[in-house]
Amino acid sequence: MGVKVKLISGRTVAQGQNLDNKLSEEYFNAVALCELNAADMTKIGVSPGENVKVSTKYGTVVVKAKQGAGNPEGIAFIPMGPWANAVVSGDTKGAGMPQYKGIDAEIEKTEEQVLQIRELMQQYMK
Amino acid sequence: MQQISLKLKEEVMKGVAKIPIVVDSLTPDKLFGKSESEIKAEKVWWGNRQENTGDLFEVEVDGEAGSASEVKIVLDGDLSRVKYIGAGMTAGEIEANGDVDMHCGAMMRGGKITVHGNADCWAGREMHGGELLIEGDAGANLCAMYRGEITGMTGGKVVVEGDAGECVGQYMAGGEILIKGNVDILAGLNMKGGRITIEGNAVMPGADMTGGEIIVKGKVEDMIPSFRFVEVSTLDGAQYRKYSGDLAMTEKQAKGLLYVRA
Amino acid sequence: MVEITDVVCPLCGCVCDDIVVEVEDNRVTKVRGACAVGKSKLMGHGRIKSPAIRENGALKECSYDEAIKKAAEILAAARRPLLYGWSSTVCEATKVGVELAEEIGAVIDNTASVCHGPSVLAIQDVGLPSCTLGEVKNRASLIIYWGSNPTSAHGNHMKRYSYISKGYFLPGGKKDRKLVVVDVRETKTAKMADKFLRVEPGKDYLVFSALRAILYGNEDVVPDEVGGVSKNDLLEVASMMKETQFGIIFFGMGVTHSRGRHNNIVNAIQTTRAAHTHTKFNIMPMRGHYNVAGFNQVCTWETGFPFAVDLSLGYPWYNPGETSSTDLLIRRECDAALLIATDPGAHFPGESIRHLANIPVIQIDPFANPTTEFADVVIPTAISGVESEGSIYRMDNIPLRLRKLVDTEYMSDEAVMERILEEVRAIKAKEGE
Amino acid sequence: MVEELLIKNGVVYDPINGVKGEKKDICIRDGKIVEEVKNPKVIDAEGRVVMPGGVDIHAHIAGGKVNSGRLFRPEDGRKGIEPKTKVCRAQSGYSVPNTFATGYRYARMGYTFVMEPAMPPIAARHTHEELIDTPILDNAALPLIDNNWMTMEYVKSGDIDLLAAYIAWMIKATKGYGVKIVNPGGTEAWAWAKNCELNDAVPYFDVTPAEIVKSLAEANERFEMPHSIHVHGNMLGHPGNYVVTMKTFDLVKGTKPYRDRPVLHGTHTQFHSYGGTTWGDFESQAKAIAEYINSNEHASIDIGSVILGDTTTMTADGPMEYSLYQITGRKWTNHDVELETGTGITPFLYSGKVSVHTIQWAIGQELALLIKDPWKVALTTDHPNAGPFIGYPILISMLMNKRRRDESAEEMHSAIFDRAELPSIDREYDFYEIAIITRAMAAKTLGLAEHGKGHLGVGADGDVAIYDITPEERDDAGKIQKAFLNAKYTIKGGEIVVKDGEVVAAPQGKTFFVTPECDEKLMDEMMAKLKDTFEHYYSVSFANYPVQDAYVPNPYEIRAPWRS
Repeated sequence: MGVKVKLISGRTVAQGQNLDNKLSEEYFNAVALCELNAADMTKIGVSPGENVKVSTKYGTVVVKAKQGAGNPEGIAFIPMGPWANAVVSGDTKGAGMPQYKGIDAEIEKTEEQVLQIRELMQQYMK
Repeated sequence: MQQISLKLKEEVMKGVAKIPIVVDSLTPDKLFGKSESEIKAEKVWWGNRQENTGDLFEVEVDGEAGSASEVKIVLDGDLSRVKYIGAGMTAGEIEANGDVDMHCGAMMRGGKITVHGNADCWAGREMHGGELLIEGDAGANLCAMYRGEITGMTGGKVVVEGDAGECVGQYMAGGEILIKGNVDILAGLNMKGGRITIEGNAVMPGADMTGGEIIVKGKVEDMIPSFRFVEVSTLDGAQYRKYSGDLAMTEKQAKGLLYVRA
Repeated sequence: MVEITDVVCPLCGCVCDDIVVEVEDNRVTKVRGACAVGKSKLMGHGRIKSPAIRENGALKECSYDEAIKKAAEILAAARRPLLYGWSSTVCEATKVGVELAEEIGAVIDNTASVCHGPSVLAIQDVGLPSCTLGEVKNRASLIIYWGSNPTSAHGNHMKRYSYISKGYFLPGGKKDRKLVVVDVRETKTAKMADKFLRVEPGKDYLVFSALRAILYGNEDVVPDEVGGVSKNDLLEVASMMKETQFGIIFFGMGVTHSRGRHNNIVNAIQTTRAAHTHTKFNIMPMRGHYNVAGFNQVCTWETGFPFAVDLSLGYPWYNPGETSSTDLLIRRECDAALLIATDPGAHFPGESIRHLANIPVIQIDPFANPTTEFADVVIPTAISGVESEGSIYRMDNIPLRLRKLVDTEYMSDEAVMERILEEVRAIKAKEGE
Repeated sequence: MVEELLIKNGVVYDPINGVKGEKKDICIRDGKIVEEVKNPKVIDAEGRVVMPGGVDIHAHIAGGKVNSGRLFRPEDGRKGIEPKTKVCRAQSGYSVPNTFATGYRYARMGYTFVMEPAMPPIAARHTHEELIDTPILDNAALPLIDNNWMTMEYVKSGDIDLLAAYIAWMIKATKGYGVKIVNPGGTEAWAWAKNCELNDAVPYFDVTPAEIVKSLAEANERFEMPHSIHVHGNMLGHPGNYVVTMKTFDLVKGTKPYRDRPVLHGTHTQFHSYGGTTWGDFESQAKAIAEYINSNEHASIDIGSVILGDTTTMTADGPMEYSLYQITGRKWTNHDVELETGTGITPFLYSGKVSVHTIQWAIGQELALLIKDPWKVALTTDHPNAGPFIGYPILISMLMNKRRRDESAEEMHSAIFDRAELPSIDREYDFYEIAIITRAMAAKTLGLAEHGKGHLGVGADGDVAIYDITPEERDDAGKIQKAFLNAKYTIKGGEIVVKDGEVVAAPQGKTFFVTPECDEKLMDEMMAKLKDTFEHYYSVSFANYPVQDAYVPNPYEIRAPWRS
């Protein structure tokens, strides 16, 4: 069974280092992941490196689980990038700004594979 | 009475892109005294090009009008990308059958608009008078100000049968807003006059109020922490917790009143 | 080998301008003084080889002329085109962009739209008591990072300008300063703080209101706990704010991206104004890209408005929430898009990308990225600040000039924009006949 | 562009050449005024008023401060929107117009030169970038050099020569035109939320504003600078400040100018001519200031007259804008600039129903009317502080017509009758005097006359304004206002840029900048200290600081030799 969290997305050093290098494996490894608190990881029985499925009102995406040092229980962090954006809200509520942070999400362990960037983009082109 | 029927042609919104149409030129004030062919020739902006109203809408005119106040415009078709319906109108009536796009009733001074559906953001923006009835939900910034202004709605009456978005009545100085459903965050932000009544629930209402009153008949989530509880008072029979604020400003400025159902 | 000093870094809003690079046979081989992220940018990555046009699904290489012609045709025919990006290129390119937007009745918008756009809206509501970064370096004895994490996003910020730097009135550097961090997570930056406040996601607005009430002497109304922060902690931070001689709040997307958006920033600025009734207090957005501020400057002096400017009616109309890229795409308003020096494919919400993927898209960028996957015309350009020079504005709006470090065969962003504008005018002239 | 142009049958007002409303032909070849032309394009002025292109001595039209004003006032932006035309870019803004509107609207009023009077040195590139995008107008900008740490340190040590070397470097590095002073010492104090009066010590630097003004005047005259120091003194906008104003002017009475010009220009003097002790007993002291100017030769002023309505106030005088914001509670932007200066911006509404505003409205006009010699006065609104520049035609019609002034006064707060002089003043300007305060005086005071601005003598720039009014119609205030708002013709460098009030061409203007030439040894000594200052305290490197030539695409250099 999944755990309910508030989902945050944002910049990291590794993400920034690969800004101009997004089709690379380095970028994939830097960004296609979800930082969770240790307790939350135990709840869903996932260990670092295994895949988790992140579901919100706006979509679903599979990323690798990572233990986030600073993450309090109930808060998940995905680095800014296409994987995070597959599940954030585009509703700007008349302010022009999507909601990239503080989204209600459910996270569960999964055997599904993490999509590569090309596969992610293909989904939108349907 | 005269009725002008404008039905948006289907093909207009059929493309991959749904490009908005700006119809502030199609109000009772502006169409009064015009023949059907003159109305068809009225220019409206569709994206970055001007088109004849008659090329985008099927136009029918019934009856005679002695003044703009005797003109009723009925809009049909997919209106979800038709902006500025009734903007700046001073008299007459507009009825929109369906969801309408942004700025419906913006700068309105008189007359009545009825929306049989939802209204997108900025409905009733900087409204000065008249009536606006939205039977569905209203988007964000209902009856708010334009960016940078310090006055929003100054007069008139607005009723929303459904829910409303963020910042209802921001910088409101006068008039009345009734929301029968729930409102998103910060209803009555910077409010300085007038009244907002919310029959459903509200989140963080009344922030930076300096005047006017907000009545919440449902529950308040995330109450602004800078309001002062005054007393339990009775409004038409029901008990309310009365707060003054917003004391995130100086005591002198914080003259707003917030009533929350006890 | 040539050593070039005082190089201006074309990465983040810090725009460090004391970088030293070594160039050997027209390649940057060494970088000194930049942060990890800036260094990676200056050292360079794989490039788009050639201009290309998508033909039945696949990108087919072509000449600059063919790509530019195709781009011009798409834009001239469009009824609601969007010109988006502009934050990682120079002001000279932006100027041509604004002129093109006027010419074709487009909406022009930059990445502030999904970054510090809310900060701009807030400034339009209450203004911005602020300063240049050198003021912080020389005077600020209290530094507050609120919803911003420089250790990840602005590598040299603390070292050059704030907590760790030495200044005229603070020769001891961090020994003479206090650091407060407010965030939903205990970031690396938070770990350095003298005081860390962990706020619940989406509750920043409430915390600001409580702080203001305290700073205005209305602390009696503040409850014992606000947004996950105890009243005692708020009282402590408030008194730190009152006691400093010069305080500064640096805020980031932690506040602009969460519930409340621009109104969080309004409240942050109102908090600064409240603190200013006791002492000197300023506030500054941690702008992301090195020239995100520059676009807002140019767009403001040329159109009167800083971003999300709709020129479809011939005159500028500005209304983020309506004329901003995310709304235009999610509402499926656009029928064509020119994307320059940006990557919506990676940074826009999925819903927006879905529409982009279904309309003609022109991409102008030195590097292939997710956007390239659905772009219909791809035009590679020189890397500003490495292969071409030009004007940019730092996060505190200090204007600087990027340097050219190496030669290139690639056209500059400015040159490509100039050629597209020419072609568009030629097409319009024909239509006129 | 037309090679040759002949303007005939105009009634010409060209004060610098003593031409007082004579029917006179004006010949232009290759952009310059000449004796005669062979086969010119002919404009028949049909007896209309003809003047040199207008010269504005002080208007905030370009740079970070102006742009912050635009950025935070979309509500002002939407007031002035106009679609693009074949010639013109899209326009927006009323009190803070976009750069294109700024150029077009000035040109339509017959102006061809504007001085941007407050350029923060570290942001000089920004000012120049906006000037490049300001069409038609020739321009120049004054760097702020009074609150700079280096300035104050040299003032303290009394090294006037080194101070001169520093301002020489600053003016060169910023492609600037002269020395601007704004609330000397007070703006540095504002970095600590404090302010300074004329004889207070500046926190940590222990020099006084008085010493800063005196030293900068001395340093400025070390060179053959075209312009004197340009001074916005302490205590702007405070009741009773007229005393400070006269004391400030007195500081430089003994300073010798290098040529026949004042040693100090006191700008937007309306804001500095206040009597009373509070807003309660606030009153006009324009009379005292005017008498001072009448009885002294070392100081000139511009009036900074109020235009009623909403505007955007902006100045490097940070503390002043803060107190203004405290009065209105409206939005407030502040921008402290490291080691140099600051900025404050806040919207403001001047209402004829408010006693203080009414008196302010009177003071600007009183200064123009009570100062006997128009060569000592320039017409300004300190755009946009006392009102936008497009209000000039209103002011002109007021100065030329007492009846119009009286009618306006009747509509306003009664304070104008008991706490201002205006209703009791009968003087009316004539076209010749108007030509002086809108062109000739500014051109002379800025030292631009010998470089072709502000007059129609042979060799001058072919900048001409033809107004749709004849000398006989001088009593028609309404027509005067209309005529000066939309010129019949504006000719810039021999090219017709405005015809019948419409912009028909928008060429790029020239940027005038001064190169003070300083003794090498002094320069080296100063440079050692300067580089150390950059090394330790600036947030940008020395090498990236000076404005590159790319930012002055159409330069006009004026060399200012050292006076040995």
